[in-house]
Amino acid sequence: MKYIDEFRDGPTARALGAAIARAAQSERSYRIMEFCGGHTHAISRYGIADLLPANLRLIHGPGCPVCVLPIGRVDSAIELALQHGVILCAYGDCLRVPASAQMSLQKAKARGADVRMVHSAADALKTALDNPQRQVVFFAIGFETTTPPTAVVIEQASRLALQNFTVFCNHVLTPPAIAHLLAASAPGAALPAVELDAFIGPAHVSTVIGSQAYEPFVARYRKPVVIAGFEPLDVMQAILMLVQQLNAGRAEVENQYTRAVTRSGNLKAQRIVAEVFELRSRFEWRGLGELPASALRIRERYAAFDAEQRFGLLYRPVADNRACECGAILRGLKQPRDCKVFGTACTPENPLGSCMVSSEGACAAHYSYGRYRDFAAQESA
Amino acid sequence: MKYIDEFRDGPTARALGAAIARAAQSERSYRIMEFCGGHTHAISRYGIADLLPANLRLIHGPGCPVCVLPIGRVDSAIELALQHGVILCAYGDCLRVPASAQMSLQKAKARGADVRMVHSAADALKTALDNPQRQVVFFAIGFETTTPPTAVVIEQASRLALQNFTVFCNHVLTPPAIAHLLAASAPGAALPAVELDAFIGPAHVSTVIGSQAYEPFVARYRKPVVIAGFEPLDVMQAILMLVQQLNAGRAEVENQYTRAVTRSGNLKAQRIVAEVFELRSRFEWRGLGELPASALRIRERYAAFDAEQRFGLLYRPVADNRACECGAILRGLKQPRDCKVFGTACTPENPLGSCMVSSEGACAAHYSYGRYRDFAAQESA
Amino acid sequence: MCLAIPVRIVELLGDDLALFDVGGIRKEISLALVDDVKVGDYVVAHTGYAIGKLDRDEAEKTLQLLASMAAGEPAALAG
Amino acid sequence: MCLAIPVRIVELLGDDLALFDVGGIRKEISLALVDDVKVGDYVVAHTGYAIGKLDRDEAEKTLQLLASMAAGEPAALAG
Amino acid sequence: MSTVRKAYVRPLDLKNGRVDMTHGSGGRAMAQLIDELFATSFDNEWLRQGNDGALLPTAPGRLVMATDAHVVSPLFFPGGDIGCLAVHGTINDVAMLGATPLYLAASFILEEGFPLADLARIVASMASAARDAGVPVVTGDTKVVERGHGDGVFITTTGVGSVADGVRVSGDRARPGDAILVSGTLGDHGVAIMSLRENLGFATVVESDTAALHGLVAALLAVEPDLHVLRDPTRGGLATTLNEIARQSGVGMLIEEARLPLREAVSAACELLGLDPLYVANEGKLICICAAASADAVLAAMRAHPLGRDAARIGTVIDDAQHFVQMETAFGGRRIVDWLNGEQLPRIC
Amino acid sequence: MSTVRKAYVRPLDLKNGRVDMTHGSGGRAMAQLIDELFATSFDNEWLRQGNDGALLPTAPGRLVMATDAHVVSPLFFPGGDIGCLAVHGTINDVAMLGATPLYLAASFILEEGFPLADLARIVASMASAARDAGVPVVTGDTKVVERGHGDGVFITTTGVGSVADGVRVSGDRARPGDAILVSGTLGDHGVAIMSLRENLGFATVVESDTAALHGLVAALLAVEPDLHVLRDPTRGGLATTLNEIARQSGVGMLIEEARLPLREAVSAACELLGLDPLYVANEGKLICICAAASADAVLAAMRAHPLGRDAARIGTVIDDAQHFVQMETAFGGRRIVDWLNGEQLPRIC
Ligand code: SF4
Ligand code: SF4
Ligand SMILES: [Mg+2]
Ligand SMILES: [Mg+2]
Ligand SMILES: [Mg+2]
Ligand SMILES: [Mg+2]
Ligand SMILES: [Mg+2]
Ligand SMILES: [Mg+2]
Ligand SMILES: [Mg+2]
Ligand SMILES: [Mg+2]
Ligand SMILES: [Mg+2]
Ligand SMILES: [Mg+2]
Repeated sequence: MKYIDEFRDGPTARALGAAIARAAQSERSYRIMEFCGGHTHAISRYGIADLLPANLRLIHGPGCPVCVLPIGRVDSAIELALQHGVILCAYGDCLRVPASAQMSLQKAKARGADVRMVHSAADALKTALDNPQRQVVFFAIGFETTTPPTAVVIEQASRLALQNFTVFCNHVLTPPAIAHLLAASAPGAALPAVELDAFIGPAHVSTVIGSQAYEPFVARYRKPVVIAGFEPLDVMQAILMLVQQLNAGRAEVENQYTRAVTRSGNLKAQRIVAEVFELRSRFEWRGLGELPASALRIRERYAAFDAEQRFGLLYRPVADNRACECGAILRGLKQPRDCKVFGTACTPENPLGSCMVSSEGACAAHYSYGRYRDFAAQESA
Repeated sequence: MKYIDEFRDGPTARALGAAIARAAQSERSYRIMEFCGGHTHAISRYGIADLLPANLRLIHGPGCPVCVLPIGRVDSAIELALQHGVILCAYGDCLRVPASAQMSLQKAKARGADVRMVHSAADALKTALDNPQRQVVFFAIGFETTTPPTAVVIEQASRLALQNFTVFCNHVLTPPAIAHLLAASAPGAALPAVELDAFIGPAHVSTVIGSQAYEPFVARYRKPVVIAGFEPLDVMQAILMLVQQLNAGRAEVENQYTRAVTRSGNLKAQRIVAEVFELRSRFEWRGLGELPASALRIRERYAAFDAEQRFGLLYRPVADNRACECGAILRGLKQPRDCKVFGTACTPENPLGSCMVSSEGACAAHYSYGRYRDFAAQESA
Repeated sequence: MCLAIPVRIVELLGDDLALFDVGGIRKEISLALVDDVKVGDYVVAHTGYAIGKLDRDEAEKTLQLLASMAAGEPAALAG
Repeated sequence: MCLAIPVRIVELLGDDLALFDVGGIRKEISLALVDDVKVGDYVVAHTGYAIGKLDRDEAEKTLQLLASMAAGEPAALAG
Repeated sequence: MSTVRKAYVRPLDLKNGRVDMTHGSGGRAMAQLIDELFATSFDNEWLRQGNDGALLPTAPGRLVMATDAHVVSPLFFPGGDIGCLAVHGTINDVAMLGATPLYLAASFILEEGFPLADLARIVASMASAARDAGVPVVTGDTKVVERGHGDGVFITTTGVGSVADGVRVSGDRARPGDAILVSGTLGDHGVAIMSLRENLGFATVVESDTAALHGLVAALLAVEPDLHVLRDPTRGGLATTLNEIARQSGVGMLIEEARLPLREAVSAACELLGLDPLYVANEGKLICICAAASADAVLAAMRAHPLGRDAARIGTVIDDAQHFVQMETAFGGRRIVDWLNGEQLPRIC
Repeated sequence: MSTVRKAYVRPLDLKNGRVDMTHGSGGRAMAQLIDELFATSFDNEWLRQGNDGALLPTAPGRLVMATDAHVVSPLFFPGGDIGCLAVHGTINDVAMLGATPLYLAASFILEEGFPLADLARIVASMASAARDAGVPVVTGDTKVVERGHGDGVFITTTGVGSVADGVRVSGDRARPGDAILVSGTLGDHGVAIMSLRENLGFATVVESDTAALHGLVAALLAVEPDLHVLRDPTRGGLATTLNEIARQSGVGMLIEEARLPLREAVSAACELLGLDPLYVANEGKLICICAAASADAVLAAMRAHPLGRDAARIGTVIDDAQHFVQMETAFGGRRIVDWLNGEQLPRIC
């Protein structure tokens, strides 16, 4: 596939790995967080860590919309489907996300909930048009990449004056989350954390919001950010660029993913998002807790399409499992294998913490792609 | 089973058969019509004809509510289910009755119609209570026996002010049909017919309407009627009683079925029927054509429960198959085997005429129970 | 044919409903169309409704008559 | 991870809709979030929407840079 | 460094859990369902092989193979459930060719949302029926369909058996003069099922007769190896099964109503619903047609077996170019007992 | 007196007719469906016996028995339909034990309202697949469920086969050092199916690879009678099947991503939907594990067969107490290829 396969070339990767190893100064360490689950996925799936020098550590960030979805929000989605009897349209990613009491949308479906998997917000709107006698709710999740399509269908529903279509909005924002992690890992922060040296910045989020969006906190925290595509060579190139910035003592926003990201981003998408959504004052992120100004809600003028308003949903937060070390893992203090329940009580089938929920979470990625290393390490020990 | 098994005793039957043979005068013939399908069924199933003398002939009448249901009425029921999307509650007997274009309620169900088999009018009412968001129509068929339960549920629905329950009324009356057959077989009638000598009168119809109901036309046409139960010994006793009346030149209404039939019938049932229903000026009977004052419709004061009114049903009559000899068979002129299509194009699976529709019709009874005789006769010929 | 059979009432359930038994089968029936039915009575059951009572004396008389007809007793056969 | 891949637009269907091709797979996509897309353009497809255009010149530049980095060319590696 | 712990899988929740789509995905959830429920319940050396099929010893004699899908509703009924029925039904079809049933294969189509507790009950019943019959379930398959695309559970079982030399049972071997025997009362299964149907429901003591008949067959073959026909009168009842055999053998039949074994409650239920018990299904009865000369011995062997206590000789095979099944009524008349026409629906008239 | 005419039955309306409840009643309508459709299409001497099971010749060698329920949706897809799939699927499970498939049993669960024209098309496809494979459908069963309690048609097939002496294929025989081969491109069937799914639909040239593999297996056994493991990577794909075998044999595996045969359109569809082609179903591919010494000969035999043209040696069995399947990525890294977790659903993130 054009513009995909070229960025997965093995020989180039190995050469790039060698170049990174050469560039990395042996006397120092490089602690780089890839914010996005997409990068986590690429790193795990292609085994990128095997190509990197030992003193360069990748720390998996929380940039996976499914992982950060709080249990209470999934509970509300299930409530919509089971108690309010709506047709709930959801992305495939959401179906197995655990809710309270061992439920999930998939299990709710087995109990009679009318849950329909969609692959596009447009399919949800179409479901509403096809079922005029039913209430249809679109369970909208995702970062800035996924928000514009939701905005488009809300506007279309408004133009069509649909009476049976609403959106349960769970869209979250990337920059506040990165800022939160930087604040937490900064010297003197409230929580203990490994200091992060640099960030690999989001790919498609940046396509929409532009590289500009990261400039303020790069300036504030003086940590380099390189926006990178999700292909493995993109990630390796970004790592090399970050090593070079760190070696040179620079802290800039650089853009590796120039083929799809500009400084200002997709203005048309930004406009329609601004038209339909506004900032929430605070929003709970699973694994991170409540973050201020980190999510969107539907504006008053589109209130007729807001499922939270139409169905009077009350948010009930659900505490994370006490054994879960996700927080420490996200802050770079621990590794998945340091969690007592990793791979035993907590597995992808029965995740206890947010990092085990989607294959992009740090624990799930390690479980699904990397846990053989724990055994190998143990045997050689 | 008490009051059932005793009336099926074989030795008594044979003795009774001998008594009938002794009583029947060899120089004359006895042409007796059993009006009811119930009697037809008993005669065929128990092989009663084998026990009767050759000069006593039983002619099967039209007393089978399914057989006389015109195609157009079944078409309307299907229209209710398929076009109006109602839940159509029907007795099991109706499901396979052929409608136009090779349809039937059973085939309509296969095409998505919501047709539910009920065994009681009360079940239809319950279906309406259980499905408040759906329109429920009860496809009411039957003679005077089956009409009172329909009246009961219409009254109940009215008391409950149900908005989603109506009845598609196809209830027909026995005395006008018998009168029609007597008129047709009387000397000088418009249509050729074998003159009938006597009638076996209905069992359970008479439980409701009483033996009195037959007195007027017995007086007018001077043909004896003996009301008989549906057990085989009841039928044989009634035959003997008719032979005796004919031998004596009497023409009276006699009651063999005294254990369940009185002269005035069930007054309570008659009252509620009169409360809910009124006479239709005319109604089509399949195989017999339009008969005046031979069926019931729902009174104006219960119009809210009349499916014909609520759904604006228009009756479209459908002509019987031209090859069909049902008319001649019902009038005693022909036998099923005289019909060119009997057992070939017309079978219980694919009935062309009304007599083949239910196992109580003359042709169906002969097909299902008696057709071996045609072959036996042919071989011995 | 107006399928109807004699069944024995074994329990009155109130609200015009009763339980009947026939040959070991028990089922509910509506008494809305008949009056004064008692436990032990036989009624004629059709589509879940009692459409009339069964007169046990008359039934016995008919059976006796059948028996004597079958026995060829002249009285019974006298038209 | 915001699953999105570059796809080639092969037909404009009007009404902000287009048909794309990727590796022999063809599917509809909405162009509601992008302007001035022509047949032959590559867009970044996410959940059935083009969320941006793919700049082919920049892609080639990146590939060249990767090749020279891999070749260990000092210019490419100079931070 | 932390120790590495063995992967732990939360056991199936057989109390409150439900089937979901993952149980049919081919992945870990399916493997778990198979391990914890099916393999545990049916346990035998062939299933333990863990392959997609079973490798079995060489079978002696001619092979017999029979399959039946079981779709009964309700799933649980007086006297049994779909599980034991699925075992008995196929064992019987194998046995009706005079074969010794050796192995069963079982395939499950589960509806999303089906309670695991019900599934466990059904599988336990199947396993115990298979154990009692001595016929192991050696291979299987599980699929899950979306809610509204199935009906709880469908079970298809396939049986393989082996026929001893000298045995030649087949539906085309009825000859005029042969005796027709039936192994017991008719219609019990169908009436037990109907007693639970919505809108029909009645209380009754009638239980399904579901049973594995291969033991009875073996007992009959022991007294007469040359039985002509064996068949279980399931769907369509005695009437349809006799018509099938008559057509297959090109003969007629004459049965006597007075000799048909019938429970009073079955007769009563049929009276009430306007059904004919000759068309009501049986799941633990067989029809046996054999030379008239051996009829007494075969009947005696039937009656000596617990599943044949109420056996009766009900009629005779006759010559008839039309292949009619005729019946001498208890009443003294005669009539055809025809094929089932359509399906037998409760009637009111 | 009128002459008596032979009973005439209106033939099935295979153009506009639909399945209704009478087709499963056991009566005349069912007999007609079986006569005019099933018996005619599958015609063979065993089916013609007309019994509820088939009486077959004595089978040589050890027996193999395998069963699969087929519930695919949509019923018709590029490259095939549920009919040929049901034949191939079970033949393959039999063949994967090194057996020669001999006979098939087929049981149908039809949904009321299913168009007879579709059923006829499916049965014709089944019959032609069985004929092409030389494996007759010798017995069957038909049930009808009410509308909304099924999904058009479900077909369970069961196969019986026979294993030659010296052949010992089984999932527990993979040994460290063995070579792992795959007979062709991965994921074709799953992608062909997904291309027609509502809300996913895309146009593609990818066709299902559905095929009967017993001929290929025979060709492999001809060059190496001691193949260790054969298995068709159906539900759960290559990844899950390798994990199954690793667990069964108590070994690990190491495969090389660069050697996996994959069509570009399959890769593209997987990129688009966020799926991993290693977990996508195949219906005409097999995994073969054999001693490293015979790997070249076996691979050559595969490639010489029309169904193995794209065959590849993809990896090696290794010693691993954890039974992990690991993969050397094309990129040069290494990762686990785990069991399928849940079901593979299209993702957006
Ligand atoms: S293994 Fe589970 S519980 Fe432990 S840190 Fe990871 S997600 Fe949390
Ligand atoms: S056989 Fe059919 S067409 Fe002929 S008279 Fe009877 S019902 Fe009419
Ligand atoms: Mg069978
Ligand atoms: Mg069977
Ligand atoms: Mg059978
Ligand atoms: Mg299988
Ligand atoms: Mg259901
Ligand atoms: Mg199998
Ligand atoms: Mg298989
Ligand atoms: Mg397999
Ligand atoms: Mg069968
Ligand atoms: Mg359906």
